[in-house]
Amino acid sequence: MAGYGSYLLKRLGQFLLVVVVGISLTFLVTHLTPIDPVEQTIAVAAAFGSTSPEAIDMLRRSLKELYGTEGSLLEQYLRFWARVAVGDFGPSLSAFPTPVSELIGRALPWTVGLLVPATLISWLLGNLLGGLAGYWRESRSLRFAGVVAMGLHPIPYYIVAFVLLVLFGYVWPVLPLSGGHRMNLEPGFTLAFLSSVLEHSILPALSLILVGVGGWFMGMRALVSNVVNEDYVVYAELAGVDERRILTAYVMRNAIVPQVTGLAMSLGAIFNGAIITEQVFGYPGIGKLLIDGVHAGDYSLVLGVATVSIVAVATAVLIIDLLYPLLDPRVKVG
Amino acid sequence: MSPPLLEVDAVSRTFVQGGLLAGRRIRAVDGVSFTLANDRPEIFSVIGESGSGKSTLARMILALLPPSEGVIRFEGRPFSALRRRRDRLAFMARVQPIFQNPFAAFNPLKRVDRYLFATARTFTGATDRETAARQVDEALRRVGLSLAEVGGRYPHELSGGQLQRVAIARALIPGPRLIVADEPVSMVDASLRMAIVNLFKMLRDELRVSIVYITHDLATAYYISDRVIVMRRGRVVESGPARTVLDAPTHPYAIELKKAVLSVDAGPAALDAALAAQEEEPSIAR
Amino acid sequence: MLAVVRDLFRHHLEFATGAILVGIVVAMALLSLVSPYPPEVAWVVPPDLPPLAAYPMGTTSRGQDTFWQLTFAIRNTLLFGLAVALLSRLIALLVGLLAGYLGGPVDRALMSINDTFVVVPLFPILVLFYFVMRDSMSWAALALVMACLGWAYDARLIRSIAMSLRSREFTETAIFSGMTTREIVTREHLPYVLPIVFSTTLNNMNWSIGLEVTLSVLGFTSISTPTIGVMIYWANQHTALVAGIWWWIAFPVALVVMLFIGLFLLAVALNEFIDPRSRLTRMGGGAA
Amino acid sequence: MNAAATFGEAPRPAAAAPVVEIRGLRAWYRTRRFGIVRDVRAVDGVDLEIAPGEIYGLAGESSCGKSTLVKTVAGAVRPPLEVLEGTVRFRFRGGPIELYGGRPVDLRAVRWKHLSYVMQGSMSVLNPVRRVERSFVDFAFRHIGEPLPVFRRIVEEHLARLHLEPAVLRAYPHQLSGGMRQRVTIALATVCRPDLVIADEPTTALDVVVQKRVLAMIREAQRAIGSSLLFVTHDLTVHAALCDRLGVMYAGRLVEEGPTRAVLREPLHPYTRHLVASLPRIGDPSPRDGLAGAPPSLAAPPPGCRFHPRCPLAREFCRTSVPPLVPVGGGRRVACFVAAPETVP
Repeated sequence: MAGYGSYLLKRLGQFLLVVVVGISLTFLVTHLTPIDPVEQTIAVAAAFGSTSPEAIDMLRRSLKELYGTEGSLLEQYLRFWARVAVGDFGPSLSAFPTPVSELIGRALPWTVGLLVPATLISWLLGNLLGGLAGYWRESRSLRFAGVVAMGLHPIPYYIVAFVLLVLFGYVWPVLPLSGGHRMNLEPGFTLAFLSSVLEHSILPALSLILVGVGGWFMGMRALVSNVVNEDYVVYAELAGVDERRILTAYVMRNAIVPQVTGLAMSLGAIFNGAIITEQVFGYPGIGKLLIDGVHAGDYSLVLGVATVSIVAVATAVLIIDLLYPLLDPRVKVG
Repeated sequence: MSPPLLEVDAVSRTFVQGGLLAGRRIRAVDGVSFTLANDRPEIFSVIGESGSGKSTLARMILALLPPSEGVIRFEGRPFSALRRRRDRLAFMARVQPIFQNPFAAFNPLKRVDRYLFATARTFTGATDRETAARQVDEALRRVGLSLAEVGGRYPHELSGGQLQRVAIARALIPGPRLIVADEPVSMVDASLRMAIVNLFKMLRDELRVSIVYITHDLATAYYISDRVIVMRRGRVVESGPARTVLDAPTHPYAIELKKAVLSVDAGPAALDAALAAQEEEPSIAR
Repeated sequence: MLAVVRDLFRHHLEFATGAILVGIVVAMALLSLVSPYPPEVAWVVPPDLPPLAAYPMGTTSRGQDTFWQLTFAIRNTLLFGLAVALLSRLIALLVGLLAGYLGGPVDRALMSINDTFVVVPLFPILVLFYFVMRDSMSWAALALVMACLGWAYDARLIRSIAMSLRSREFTETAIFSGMTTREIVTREHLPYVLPIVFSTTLNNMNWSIGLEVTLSVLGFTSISTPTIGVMIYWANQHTALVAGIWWWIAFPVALVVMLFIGLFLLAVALNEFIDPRSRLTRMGGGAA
Repeated sequence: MNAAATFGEAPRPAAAAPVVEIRGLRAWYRTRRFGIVRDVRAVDGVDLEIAPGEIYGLAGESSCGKSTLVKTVAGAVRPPLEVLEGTVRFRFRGGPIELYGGRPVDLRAVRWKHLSYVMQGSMSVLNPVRRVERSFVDFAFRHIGEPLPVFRRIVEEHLARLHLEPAVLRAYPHQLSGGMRQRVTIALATVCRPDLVIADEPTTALDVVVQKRVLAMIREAQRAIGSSLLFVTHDLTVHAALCDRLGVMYAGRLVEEGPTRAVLREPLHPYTRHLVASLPRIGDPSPRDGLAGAPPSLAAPPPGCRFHPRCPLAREFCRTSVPPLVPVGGGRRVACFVAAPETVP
């Protein structure tokens, strides 16, 4: 099993690199700008005027410590990491004094609940349709599905979400347009609450799926149209193996392998889509939290969400990478 | 006594296979030595099967790949001295390669005479197009072609045999002293093969060019070589004059290799003894 | 060259549709040069008029002619997309060629950094960048940051081509023909690298314009200069939809969607057409 | 196949009716791409028969059409390849079948039970992401008609015949060496004891030592199950060692055919004569020379006898008319006006 060990090590190394580089980027962005982030934030907070003076002082002290400009850049960087490593981003300005980590803790499950199923559905649907379209090149319906998927794919998430909002808002108002669940429901694992959550997540999920499917469709169709000419597929056809068996066990099974890496590689982009989709539908995930944080000038919240986003995506990528050997024995068994 | 044309002195090459951490060190070439004389051009064959290291050795002699251990000297000058472009050009003016697959050795999107004229411009100092064209045409005639026939053509418009002749012509333009041919005829049809093999004989006899001939085909090696070495897993297992080594090999591997060569004159009996030989099968990698 | 374009139009449906769509968008962008109204000025026409003869695309609540405003918006969006795409090509080419040609530890180091940039979600970082820059956020700064973050995916494509070229035997024939490294890279290898650079440029424009629209709609860019995203932002600010002034949003959305699909189809078609293998078959060099 | 038959000498139909008959076969590659139309006349009128239990060798150099002929016999005809004329008739134990004769034939029932195939790129014919035993189950289980444990035993017995241990079944293809993967493919192609096995350059990529062992195993497996074998390679030395009868193809047509030893000892057609003469032999340094010119393009083949531009014996009529493939006694056929003067127009 030596192969798997070294593979595991490499993927862990990559995970750590993503987290370190990602978070360093956020540190860099905040510190390379001409304006002193702390004063700038205080100015914005004062502009909103919604917080008491001692809240401002507490925030200044916390911000000074978190991203204070004293000491060398390295000292600031290390202090920054000390706080970030334990997820302590200080108190949130807009929801003072609740700490940022608590706000994120409440919002993250919503984003994960929306993103994971939506991504899986669009990945599976896209690969299935793309695989079929690649294998049966002549079929009209699959070709039509392809045109639709390809048509939707280049359009950014915001516009598809916006069009859905208009469609279900004005033309066919059957679905809730915003929020995570009906207001008067007590959050808990009751049927009513869960069904309401489901109902509210349909439109954002649909928006993510519509854009995502096209990419997987085209990727899989191209992969399948290559795999179909591979020796082991031609050989199976020459052996009169049942066509459905060839499609699944030989063609799709081999073509799907690079799509797993593809999924890991595109999670960052899908996450971007989720943020904006949450905003359009008012879905209470960390995406909406991020954008509300910006509007409220809540510096530590924005920084906290940016950092958590990076760690969350990196973790998801690591999980997918660890599942990859299950599909491709050439990695696991060395 | 002038220094030998080529000295390969206890040369080895190791590769690290696999990732950064679990890398396995593989000795592709292990302590190979031989010398080509300066005054007497000869065809020196390196015989071996896949994985024997013969191609790695060829790339080291062409200074495309530095040896991990040992020294290679061309006309007395070690390869380590080939730093500056001027030195490398001087080396390339006297040592030229012929590759196995002619279609891979030419850029499919460019006309074949691009390389011919570039070689002429660089190595014979032909300034204007006419002198370059004359030199190119002269080299092509030596291999049975002409600039009129080949000029302006794309690689896919020529057959494997024709393209390999163009490759040889290109190598002849600088007037080299040594040609390193890595399995030059294995991709060429059997019926055309002999024409090109005879070409190598002509290079040795008329143009006094020495040739390092890399092959897995014992019959062709027997036909054209003066001296041979037989390689197995990076090591030289047998060496000496071609006729003596190939007529009566002494090393067990060389013997088995010769026995395995099928002949068009033999009959079905040739296969009878094949299964008796000791099974040398690598176990399944766990 | 004309024959190639004619050939492309005749045989390639995607190219034709893509070219027409992008053509319309570029035409609109060029019209901005002859616009009777300067872009930033408001209240030059009666507001909230639905599309009719005088104003084919109606007028906005800020008293601007939607049509002429749109010409400026699409021009700026196109220029922004092009700027980011070209800037990121430089980095993608540098990283891709270096990693591909040098290989070994350099390649491994560059590629692990590269994969990081592919995986890291860029939107939150851009939002953070806006948050910190606020009103001193300029389009140039945004373009620079996006270019520095958006090269990774294409660098890997370029690297794989460079790597295969380095090990191809005709590279060694070129070396032994006395060609300099510069000559080999520009004359022998470029025809293989160009298709990827070209099609990734188009795809990168789609990516950068998509991000610009998304950021601007949220107000996270300098909303004084009109771009497609900014136009939609102002429409939202004036709750155009609720007020029934649908045309203020419909036309920018429609036009930018045309641009996305057009660029995408062009990239797909060009990639297939310039790809050396298909060029070879057209030269009659297909396998016998 | 009755379960009782052990793996001794297999029961074969007594009559020597040919297992496969090819009559006037013409198969071309017709391509239209970006407005360029190109016809490659890969197989241009071939007549051929293979007797039960016979190893028929098909020789010829690159672009002579032998791989295309194999594709048509194996029923693997897909655009741009089209069969214009001629038929391929099989006489299997399951009854006669005619391809390209008119009504389309569903070969599925015949594939692997009566007709199997060993491919050229046999290094990559096994599904890389599944264990080797999956391929045996997919390809042969439905034909053997035994419950799984019995089926596995039959397969293991058959693998032993090719000197492969049962553990091979649990391995993935990338874990096996080139030689082992080749023998697994041969075992796969012969486990159902088909009437005809087609082998397209199966040992070309192997080293000389491994190749000789694999050829010996192919012959041993063929003798044990008694199937006919159509063995295609450009290497005449392999034909000399393995094949009972030999057919030589040039530019899409059979130019000579007969018992292997006779054809190689006294070749009648000038092309065959040159092929044999041009092969270097260990121990015989006498000078040999290559053939002038280059193989003709099958997109625009030369008129009349397609070998005439390179033929030392070419006469005037060789340029204008096509020499028919006629029997010349001793089970031999040749297509040459000089070798068979009675055919001169």
